[in-house]
Amino acid sequence: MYSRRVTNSGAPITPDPATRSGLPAARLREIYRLMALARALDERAWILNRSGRVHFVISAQGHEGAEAGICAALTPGRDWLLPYYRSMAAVLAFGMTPREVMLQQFGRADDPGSGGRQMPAHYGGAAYRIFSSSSPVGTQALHAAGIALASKLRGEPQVTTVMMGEGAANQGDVHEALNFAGIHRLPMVLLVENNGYAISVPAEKQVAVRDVAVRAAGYNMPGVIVDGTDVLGCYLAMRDAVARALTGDGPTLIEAKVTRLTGHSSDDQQTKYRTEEDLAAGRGRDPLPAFRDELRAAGLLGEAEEATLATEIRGLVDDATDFAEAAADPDPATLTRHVYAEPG
Amino acid sequence: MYSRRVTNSGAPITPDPATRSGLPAARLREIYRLMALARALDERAWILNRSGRVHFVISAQGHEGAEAGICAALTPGRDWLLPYYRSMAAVLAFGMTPREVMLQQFGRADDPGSGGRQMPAHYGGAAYRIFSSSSPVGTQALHAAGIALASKLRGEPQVTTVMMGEGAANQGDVHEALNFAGIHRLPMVLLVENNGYAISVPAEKQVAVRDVAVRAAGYNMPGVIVDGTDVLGCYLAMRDAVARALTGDGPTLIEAKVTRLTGHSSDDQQTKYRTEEDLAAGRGRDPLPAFRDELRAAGLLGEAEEATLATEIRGLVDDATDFAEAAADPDPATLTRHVYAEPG
Amino acid sequence: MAVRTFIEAVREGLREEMRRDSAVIVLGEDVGKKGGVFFATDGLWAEFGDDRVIDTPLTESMIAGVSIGAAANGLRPVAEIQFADFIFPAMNQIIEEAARIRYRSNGTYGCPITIRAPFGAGVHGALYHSQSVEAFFAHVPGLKVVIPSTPYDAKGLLLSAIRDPDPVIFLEHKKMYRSVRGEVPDGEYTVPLGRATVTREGSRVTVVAYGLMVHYALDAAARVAGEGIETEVVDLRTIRPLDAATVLASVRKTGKCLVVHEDNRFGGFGAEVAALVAEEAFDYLDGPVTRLAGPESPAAPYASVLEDAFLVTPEKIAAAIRKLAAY
Amino acid sequence: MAVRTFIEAVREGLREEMRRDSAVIVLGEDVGKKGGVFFATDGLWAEFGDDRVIDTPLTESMIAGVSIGAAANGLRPVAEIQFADFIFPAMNQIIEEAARIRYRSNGTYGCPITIRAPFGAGVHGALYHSQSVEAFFAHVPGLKVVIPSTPYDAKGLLLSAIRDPDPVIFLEHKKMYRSVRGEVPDGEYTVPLGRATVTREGSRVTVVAYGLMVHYALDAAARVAGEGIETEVVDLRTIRPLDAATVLASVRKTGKCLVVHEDNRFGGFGAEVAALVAEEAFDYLDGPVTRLAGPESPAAPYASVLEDAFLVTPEKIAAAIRKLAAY
Ligand SMILES: Cc1ncc(C[n+]2csc(CCOP(=O)(O)OP(=O)(O)O)c2C)c(N)n1
Ligand SMILES: Cc1ncc(C[n+]2csc(CCOP(=O)(O)OP(=O)(O)O)c2C)c(N)n1
Ligand SMILES: [Mg+2]
Ligand SMILES: [Mg+2]
Repeated sequence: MYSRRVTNSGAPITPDPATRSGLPAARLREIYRLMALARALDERAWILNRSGRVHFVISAQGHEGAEAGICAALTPGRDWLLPYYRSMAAVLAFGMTPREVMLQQFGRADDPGSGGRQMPAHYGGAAYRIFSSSSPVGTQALHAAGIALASKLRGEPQVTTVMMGEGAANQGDVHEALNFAGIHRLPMVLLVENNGYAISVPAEKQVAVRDVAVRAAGYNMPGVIVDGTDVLGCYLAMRDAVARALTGDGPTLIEAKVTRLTGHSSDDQQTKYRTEEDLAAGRGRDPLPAFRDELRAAGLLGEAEEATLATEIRGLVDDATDFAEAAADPDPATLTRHVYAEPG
Repeated sequence: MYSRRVTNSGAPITPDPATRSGLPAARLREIYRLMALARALDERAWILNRSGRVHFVISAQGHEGAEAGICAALTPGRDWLLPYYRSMAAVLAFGMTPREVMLQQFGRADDPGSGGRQMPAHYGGAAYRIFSSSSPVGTQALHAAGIALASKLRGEPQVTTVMMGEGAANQGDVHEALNFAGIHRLPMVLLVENNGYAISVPAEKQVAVRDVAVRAAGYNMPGVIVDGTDVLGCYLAMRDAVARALTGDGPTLIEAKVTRLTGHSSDDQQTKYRTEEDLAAGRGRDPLPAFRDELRAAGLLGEAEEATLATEIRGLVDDATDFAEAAADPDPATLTRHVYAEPG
Repeated sequence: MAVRTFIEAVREGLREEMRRDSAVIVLGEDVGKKGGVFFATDGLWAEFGDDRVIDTPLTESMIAGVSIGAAANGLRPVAEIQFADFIFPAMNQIIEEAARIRYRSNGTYGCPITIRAPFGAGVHGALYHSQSVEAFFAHVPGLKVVIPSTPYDAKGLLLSAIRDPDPVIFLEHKKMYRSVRGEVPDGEYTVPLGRATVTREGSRVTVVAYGLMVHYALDAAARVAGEGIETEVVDLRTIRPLDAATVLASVRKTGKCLVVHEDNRFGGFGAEVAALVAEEAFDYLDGPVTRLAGPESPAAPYASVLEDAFLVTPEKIAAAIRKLAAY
Repeated sequence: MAVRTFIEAVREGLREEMRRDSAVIVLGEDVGKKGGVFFATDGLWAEFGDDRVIDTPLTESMIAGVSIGAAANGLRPVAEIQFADFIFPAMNQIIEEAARIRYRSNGTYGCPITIRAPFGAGVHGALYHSQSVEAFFAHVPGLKVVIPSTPYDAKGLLLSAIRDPDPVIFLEHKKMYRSVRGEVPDGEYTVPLGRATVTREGSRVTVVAYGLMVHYALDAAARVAGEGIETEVVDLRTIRPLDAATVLASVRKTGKCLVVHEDNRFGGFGAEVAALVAEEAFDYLDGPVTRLAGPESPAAPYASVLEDAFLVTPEKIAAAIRKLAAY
């Protein structure tokens, strides 16, 4: 319902993006910029890893479209975000800077989420209402429900969005969170980014159904399936979900069909368990060129703008990298600080 | 689909029970006998509790119809049962004797499930393929999936049935079990006995949906709703589920709408949280008289038979009570035995 | 000052703190209309309503996880786990999440939640309504673990726990709920977390205990007093952080230490106390640090004869004191 | 006899046992085609297929719970928890179910499952890929907890664990996977559960350790040997049941005991060893039973400087030995 209609030839026949989304051209370009920036930071992280300058990368490549579209319907500052390790685009949308992203990637003292204590891509930022994320998957669904419960009890108009993969969605905690959210009609959205794999395990071996979204009916909430390469489709689905949340109509489960363009992480060789056809099909579902072409076709993105944007982003990524690489490590003397609240 | 069609007056207009179920009259009377026996044992347990002879009772009254109907489609000796504390009718159907039920109620050394180590109604019986049950609710769903997995891997025609309340069904373990069972098409049936309460918490505060059965769609299995006062409707639903299980078509979730005729347990006063109307409505949904009337109406149960049956059951309950009350307590010297396997 | 049962003190503490601070909510199974299976929350739902007294689904991980999120967004949740035996589904949320949020966020997020749970044997609860779970939580940096032994401490420590900026596991021995009474001041007062107290002074043997075992230790101390054995009883009250100074001061005085708990001995909390004393008071010890604990079986069986055999009793404690005193 | 890495020994043990006993299955996340994130199960899926090497959903409670059921119906499941840090969602199934099934059924049902999990820090795994979890399980009656330190023991103990009629938690320190090599006989042999071994004989100080810390203790012992301190190193190998006799015999000989582990100290497994020694070898002690353990922070932080500060090292162990020897 939210997805781009296509001709038999596969070419989109939707109205132009601005009309379809009701978003001004500048905003659409911002969304594209966010995706391109996330991609560029992610690609740089891999280079840093392969050249031995960072220990670990877990990548957002292929997931940026869904997250950028979803976040375009949210209000940073007002709303809460519970990201996961592929939420690079989302945390940028919520205000995290490229420098902060790189500080986290390098594990420096000024990493806003953990001060260098957590692995890369374990985002958090109190200044942005991005809750601290951990590694055990799925737990954040319950935190989101708790945050949304507090919003509801205080009558505060506030939407809480929690993100995870389709594998994580099978954890008992997610079932319990959706049940609680459904009962209390909480202002919350669960975004399941279904890339078809949990590391090496294909969806058919870890999810009993093709579409995680069908589970929403078991919790008395709408379950919406969107195409993660259709950025504005994701936006429109989220716009409705946000409206429901703010008007007391309760939670929504949105499943975005995305692709994982890289191995699970820098420690994983996906060629060991994925066929070349499968990988090629994945590459064909890259949201970045898809959205770029959409804007181009609508004359919203010209060669000049693309060139300027590319230069700007290169500059931002270089700056963030140099800044973070030169930044100070945590002080070993702080090893046992903040286990408990500190006096004063 | 399985339920008795009713006229506007509410009177059933189904064919006679034998025709409807395809079960011979003798078998139908057996099912009734099982329900009546379970009820009588349960009522006796309350008397023993109120007279201070047993510490605790957790009652099956109101749940017997669903369990008797379900178990009528199973093959004790071949199939596995994972009961819960309201599964008195089910464990009797699987072969447990009234004496054994009472030994468990009194916590005697010869209690087949735990040798007096577990609370009443924590059933188990290796001789009957009744797996050992614990108190933490919902955990048994995963054990059932594991048992069914072993049956499947060995190619053994064997159905595993696991029972629990609607409250327990919200536990993460149940979600994980259904997901695994759905993926592997396991020969397993989950019976959710929905009595509308988890102790004092009404279903609307603990289950986001009216019908737990709708969740089955999220695990790629049929979800069937049956009326727990319609014993044969339960039987017919289970007959189909067993057929699916044995032909490799995978698991089924059956939700039986039942009523809890007593407080949650002998420690609970349900009048504190249930209205008189609610309680009266519950009493109106007692499966025992409903099935009795069905058999009477079809001429399958005459006054003479009822009288004989009543006498037989009273005798069995008296015998079981006297036997169990006189039976030996566990030997305190065995306190730390069977923590680990014992040599030999 | 009114005399109250242990459970009344808990209830009073909850009610007063909810009146004082509108951010405090109570959530758990049957905590609403029913008032909890032990009635710890009786009357709260009537006074504070559905929003602040939440009957949850039968899902412990949800109870802990939702509390964590609600605390991150400004509330002060007090969760009830109906029986400590049922806290295990919430282990991941408590240990991996609640306990680590402050550390992993480098102090930028906290987790001010209190999780109450009745524990312990002696009420025919059998294997799954009798367990002691303190050792699992006492080991975890980031958690605080409180186990009061008197109505006065129960209320005062509960208020401190609710106001504490970090997650507190608050364990109540269910056998004390109605059997233990004591004076409880009306109105607001707190007992600080992390402070043990010497409940009885003595010179020959130190007995370290918490919760119900403190009462049994006092009973045992009275029994052996007649025999001229002066026993000092230390009530830990909080087991994490442990008040090492009070324990060590006592043992340095008596030279003998007996640690008592109902939980099984191997890897139980008594091991930490014994190891601490053995290392820090080595030069003062006139006898081996001794542990008296429940048997190595999973909680108390149902049959009364088995449960009786399982329980740590004043008699057993007295015998252990005599043995140690005679060393 | 071939020289193998630790992980190769684990893999070989699994393969040989699966060939020997068709009831043995392996299940866990990514154990199939990928062969596990550390390749412990590499090649098993190709040899034994989908039925016996099962890639599970990302659900640890399911992994443990399904193993319990499968074992009840005749299989011998060997479950892999991808990282020990992720075992907490399975706590309820492991502690409340697996550990208690035999006891609660009065011996009529058993639970012959093995749960393997890589644990420990030192590989930049940060807070959630570095944890030590042994203390939680060592406390639980009904469980056995095995922590090998050599490839030889890894294979021999794994075979014993799989064949054991009770649930075994089998913990592998991930830093040893490729860094530790040793001779491993081809074919079938077992190392009995519950037996410690004296890895180095000495007269002045006993160091009790397990897993990676055994190697660090031996390194430290070599360092102080030059200074005339003869250190005895006891490798526990199984921490529940604990081989108290071997530990006590060593301490009664040396009179000094240092317990080492990477897990944080408070309520850690070292407390049990220290408490045991302090009580059972009291008359033989010439110095305080000492514990050297990880700091009271939730596992190892990511930044190398912090991780390095966190780790227990041979240097730290040597320093502790010197201090104790000098006592
Ligand atoms: C509780 C838990 N178990 C295992 C892991 C290890 N692990 C990290 S990511 C991952 C796969 C996640 O797959 P999915 O949820 O689909 O997200 P994706 O990586 O595909 O975006 C696994 C198994 C973990 N982090 N947490
Ligand atoms: C994990 C766990 N939490 C709490 C309890 C305490 N408890 C026992 S029965 C029960 C309610 C169960 O309700 P439901 O599942 O609907 O079954 P019913 O009793 O209604 O048949 C609760 C909360 C428990 N046994 N296990
Ligand atoms: Mg995925
Ligand atoms: Mg119910």
